[in-house]
Amino acid sequence: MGKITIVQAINMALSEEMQRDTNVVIIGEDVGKDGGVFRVTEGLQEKFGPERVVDTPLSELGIIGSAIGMAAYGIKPVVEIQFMGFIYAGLEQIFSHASRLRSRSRGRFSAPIVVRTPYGIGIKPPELHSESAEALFCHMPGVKVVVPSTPYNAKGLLKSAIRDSDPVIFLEPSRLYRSIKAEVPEDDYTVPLGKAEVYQEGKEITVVAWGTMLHRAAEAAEGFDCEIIDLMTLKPLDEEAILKSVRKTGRLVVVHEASKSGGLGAEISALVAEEAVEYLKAPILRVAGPEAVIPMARLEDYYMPGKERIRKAYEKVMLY
Amino acid sequence: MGKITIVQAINMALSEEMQRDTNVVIIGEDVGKDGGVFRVTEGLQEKFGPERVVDTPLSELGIIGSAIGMAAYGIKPVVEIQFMGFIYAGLEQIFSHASRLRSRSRGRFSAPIVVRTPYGIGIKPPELHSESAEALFCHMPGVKVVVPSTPYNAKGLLKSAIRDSDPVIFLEPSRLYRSIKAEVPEDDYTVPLGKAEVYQEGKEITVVAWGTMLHRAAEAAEGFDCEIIDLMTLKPLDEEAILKSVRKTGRLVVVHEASKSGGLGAEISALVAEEAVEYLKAPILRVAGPEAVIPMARLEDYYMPGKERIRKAYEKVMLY
Amino acid sequence: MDIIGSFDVKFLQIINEAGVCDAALLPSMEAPDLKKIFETMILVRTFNQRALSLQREGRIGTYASVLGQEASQIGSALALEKDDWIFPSFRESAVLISRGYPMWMLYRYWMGDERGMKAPDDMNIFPMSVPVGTQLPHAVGAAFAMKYRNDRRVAAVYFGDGGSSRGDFHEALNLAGVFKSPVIFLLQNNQWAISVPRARQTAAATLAQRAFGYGIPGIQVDGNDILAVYRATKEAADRARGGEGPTLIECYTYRLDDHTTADDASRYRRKEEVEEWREKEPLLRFRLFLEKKGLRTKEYEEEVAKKALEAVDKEIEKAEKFPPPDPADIIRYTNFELTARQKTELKEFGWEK
Amino acid sequence: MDIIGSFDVKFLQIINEAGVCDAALLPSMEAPDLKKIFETMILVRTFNQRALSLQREGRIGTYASVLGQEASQIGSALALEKDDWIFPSFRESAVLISRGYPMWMLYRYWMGDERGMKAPDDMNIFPMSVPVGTQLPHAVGAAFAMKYRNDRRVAAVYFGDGGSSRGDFHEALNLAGVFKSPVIFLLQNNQWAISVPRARQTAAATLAQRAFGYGIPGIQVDGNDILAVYRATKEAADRARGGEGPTLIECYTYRLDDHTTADDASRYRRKEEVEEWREKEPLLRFRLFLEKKGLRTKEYEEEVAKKALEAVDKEIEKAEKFPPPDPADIIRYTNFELTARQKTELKEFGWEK
Ligand SMILES: Cc1ncc(C[n+]2csc(CCOP(=O)(O)OP(=O)(O)O)c2C)c(N)n1
Ligand SMILES: Cc1ncc(C[n+]2csc(CCOP(=O)(O)OP(=O)(O)O)c2C)c(N)n1
Ligand SMILES: [Mg+2]
Ligand SMILES: [Mg+2]
Repeated sequence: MGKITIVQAINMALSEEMQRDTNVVIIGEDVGKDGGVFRVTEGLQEKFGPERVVDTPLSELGIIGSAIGMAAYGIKPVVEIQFMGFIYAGLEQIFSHASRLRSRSRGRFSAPIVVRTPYGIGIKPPELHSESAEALFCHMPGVKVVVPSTPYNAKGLLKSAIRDSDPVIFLEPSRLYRSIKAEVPEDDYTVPLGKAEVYQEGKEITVVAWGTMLHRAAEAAEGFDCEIIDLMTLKPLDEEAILKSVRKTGRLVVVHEASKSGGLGAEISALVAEEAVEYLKAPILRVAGPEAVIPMARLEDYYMPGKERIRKAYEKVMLY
Repeated sequence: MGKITIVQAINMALSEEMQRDTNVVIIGEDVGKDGGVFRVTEGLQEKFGPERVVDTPLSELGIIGSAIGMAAYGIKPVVEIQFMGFIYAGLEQIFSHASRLRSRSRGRFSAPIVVRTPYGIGIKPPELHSESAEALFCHMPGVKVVVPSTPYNAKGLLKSAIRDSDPVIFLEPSRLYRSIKAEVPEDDYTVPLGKAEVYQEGKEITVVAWGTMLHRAAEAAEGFDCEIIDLMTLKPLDEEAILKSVRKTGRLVVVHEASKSGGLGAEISALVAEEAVEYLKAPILRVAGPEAVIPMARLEDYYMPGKERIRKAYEKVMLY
Repeated sequence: MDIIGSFDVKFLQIINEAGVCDAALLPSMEAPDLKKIFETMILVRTFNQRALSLQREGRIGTYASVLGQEASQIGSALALEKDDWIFPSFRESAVLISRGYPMWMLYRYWMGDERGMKAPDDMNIFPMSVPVGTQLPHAVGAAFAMKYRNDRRVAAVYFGDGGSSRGDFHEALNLAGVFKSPVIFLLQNNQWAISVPRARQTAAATLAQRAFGYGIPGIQVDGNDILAVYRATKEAADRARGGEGPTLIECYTYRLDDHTTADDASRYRRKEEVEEWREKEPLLRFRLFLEKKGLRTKEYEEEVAKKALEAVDKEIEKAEKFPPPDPADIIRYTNFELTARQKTELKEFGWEK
Repeated sequence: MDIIGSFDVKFLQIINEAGVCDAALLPSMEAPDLKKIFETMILVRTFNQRALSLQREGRIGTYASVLGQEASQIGSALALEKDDWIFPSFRESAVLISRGYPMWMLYRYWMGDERGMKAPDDMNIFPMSVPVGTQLPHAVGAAFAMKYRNDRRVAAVYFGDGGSSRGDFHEALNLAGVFKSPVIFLLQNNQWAISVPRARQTAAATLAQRAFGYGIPGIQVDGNDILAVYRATKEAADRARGGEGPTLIECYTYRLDDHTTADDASRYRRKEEVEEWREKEPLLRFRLFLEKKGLRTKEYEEEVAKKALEAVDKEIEKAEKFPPPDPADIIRYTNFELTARQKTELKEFGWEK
């Protein structure tokens, strides 16, 4: 098999999981005949029928809310929200129900839904099509948050998410959807949730990133001895992986697209400031979006952390 | 005038602002005849009439969404959401609209609404009546987040919030509503947004807290030389106040009720790890709720950071 | 202008306030069925009265009384099958008790103990939903899954007139209509949402007429007439099981007590209104009906009351003797498996066994 | 069973597909008014066609065509007064152009420049709402404020059949009914929400009938009949100004183009359906009507087309010559005043002047 994109890898994961388990059902807007606005579910309705790949009304709250009931009943809904900017209508269902049903019923019920949504900056779309709001979900107990960065881990992580017993918010960096290609085994492999990966080994700077920013952070690393960690699961954090690396390098830079204030970079920084401060040789830097609304196409490139901004951070920590 | 509670101080602020500016309107569930479930708006409908103190259907999304239209038109809605756990239905309106209208319209329109809601743990209520989700709002650009801790600043901050040109989420610690009393001037004074206050001076540990936890942190400080900062405005952060104190003490403990992971403590810690790491003598500790759903009455006290947990943190940083 | 659609809103009553019934509409029920209904009503009322006094004594926390709504709740709950799924709001004690939910667990719940909401394995009863109206989509999803699995089951979801104002209501009914899901929307219109009267909740004359907007059947029933509620629910359930989709049932009833024990309804509603409704309350009417049927004797009633009180007292004892919850539970049920941080926290807080 | 309410759904058409009109329903309009309508339709169509080609040439970004919906948009927009407030979704170019919104700004917007949504000071036009349906409550709030201030104004909010499925729709209509706010809900039912056909959007036969559920008037109008849309909107506006509250108008029309330039509708809808609707499109019909009125001459039409093209070309030039936005704008408009962090960021990013 040739190299495939993340879109294709996710399609493959969905198809395989639907084949494997008749409980798996896809629901969302335009996921059926149209195959999704990014064509991620292309061909699946033909293969599995309209009972399993279900076009819905325009109803994010209703889709996520009913997925909770489906999951509690015992089927496995994989929800597609067309863009992350439209998940907000479903936040109450996620925060007040999906993430709490197990606790509220002391284990009698649970809502292991998967909510997939394209996310992040970089495709010059209309407003609210570039949200990078992962931090909201990372603060809420009871959900898992996953971001793939390559076709290989996209397939393996999504399969794990579908088999997981907790609700999983699966964020697909839309900028990477078709911009990277790689060989992806047709086997039934999984990539475990909750484990980060060392994307590139190094000795002097620990860099933590995910999704699109992982690749930017790696490009910017030329000339620096960076250990780059692909977080992959944003919640729960693989604390050990981060701490281990920082204890070695003594320097930490976190790179993300979202606004710096209260972004996930803060949690990673705080973890280190709490657990490994004595190893730090330099301030912990966060390269992130400014405290501002994510702009439309014309200004998009200015908002998103670029190679130069990332390199500056590497340079700065290396001054110490 | 005698000592009054936070409930009374807020009522006073509302009354004064309504007197001062006929544009100020209160809307929410049960705010009229009933005076609100905590009686914060008691007497206001009688004083200002049902056009200005408006009982609404059970409709958080609609209340917050229509407040945006009111504010854009030029009146000043002060929304009451009955408990913070019910604000989630309005998150899309806050995140996608209230906080972005100015940016989206490049200054032509804005939505300077005030959303007041009781928040936090400590009154042994039913489920979802103890939310402490301030971090969600602190991550979203364009809104301000305020938490009063005393009758005096409750009045002064709310008046500032009502006069502010940005949307303000005004979180009222329900545990403090009637548990502290103090003299509150009947004058028209304000307490500025964006400024923290040194609640207690000290030399060895900087403690940052807000709302209920401010008082806990202060009680726990006996025997320690703590400089306690009452944050008051959670967003935008008074970075200077925090950094100044940490540069002096070299130690930082942040105390909050919300789950530690991704809570506002992370941002405060990260700020210091970025700007003042060289002053740190000890790890930055966060005393916070566990990664779990806030429990109902029987387990509430276990969840909420107590004096002992806070003292342990003080002890620990003093080991360095 | 052409008329392209016409709708009638219907109202179902079987037993009127004088206890006189419309025999043509009477569900086929034998004496034991009727007695079971009566006994459930008494049991619920006893449970409820005791809950109110326990609250006053500080033995349970804030409690939401069902007084006045017994017909709407019990009538509908008894019309469903054992395997059907129930999605209650916080005011559905009567529904749960009708389904055999252990009363001691309900008391535990109102004591502020999550374990009270862990339904027994053989009861498909979701935890009570506190955020008003948010449970409706869950029922639609479960109903979707029932259909998907070809289980001939029904999902019944309870909510109030207040709940009908929330977006969740709209999206749930619309999705159910599109999916033709076997779900029954049991709107408990008790005329008040805390201090907000029905007329301020919406400008529509009835809530049943909302159904038209989703292309599904809707009906208003006399919610103080337990047989009318039973019949309407049964019909909706039969239709749902037959693949004909959802129904909205507006039970027109009244909240006779304060909103909860934390409320004081005299602040916002007239005493006379309450008194008027007290004369229409469901037990009064069902008693008259039983009397006319010759099923009501003084001894029988006394026996039922006594048994109910004994049963409830035993449940209270059980609830109060139940060991306190383990603080580790706070963390333990958040995720399926503990996260690294949760493990640390269990240790740090000294909650580990 | 008693019938406690009855509702009829009405349909308004004034000019039929053959261009024949029902004189009794015709709004009182002189030749110049009718010509203005026609000229606006041509201008909009020209704007739209040029937008589509600019997109193909990579000169603007993704664009949402209004082809087929001109009557629904222009007819309603022209029925409103200058001071009324408009709350558009992303497909309302025709509404904005009818109100005199600078076309170059619309092009800038579709080029991905927020400055295109800064309405001129004398136009109360909200920025287009991208999250579907979320703008409805804003209109209700503005209408509330109009009433509060005793301004005799109206808020008009535009949204689609898809938007009508969202909870925002429900809460907005319900609040408007309760508040009796002067708002007009202009539902553009163009039969599709991307690939989801109207019949899958809801099981209800019409969307107009939703109004009954909120106790407000609702009507379905032929959305390809510009005078019917005009009349219905005018009546609703008059009622609103007279203190009689909100109205739901379902404009029954059709999206003739792809959802946006990023879409390919041939994946999900039959060509024949589109062709059928093409025969009913609004301009065709209005032309026939004008012809019967003797207002349509070849020269006039050519003149109008030429002027429109010239106007649009000038606007495109203006849009393309407009200087690029300042990166500092990203931060500058977030809050009323810069926060400390924003100030730092402006410096750090080198965006400070
Ligand atoms: C979303 C939400 N908003 C507000 C509340 C606070 N609250 C609890 S019950 C209630 C009124 C509910 O009215 P209704 O739906 O008619 O049910 P009832 O209490 O009459 O049974 C309110 C406002 C809540 N629990 N959830
Ligand atoms: C809340 C939300 N969900 C999804 C989308 C993606 N999306 C954009 S337009 C559209 C369909 C809208 O249909 P309709 O409301 O009928 O308007 P139309 O496009 O037909 O004008 C969808 C799903 C969105 N913009 N907002
Ligand atoms: Mg009610
Ligand atoms: Mg449409």
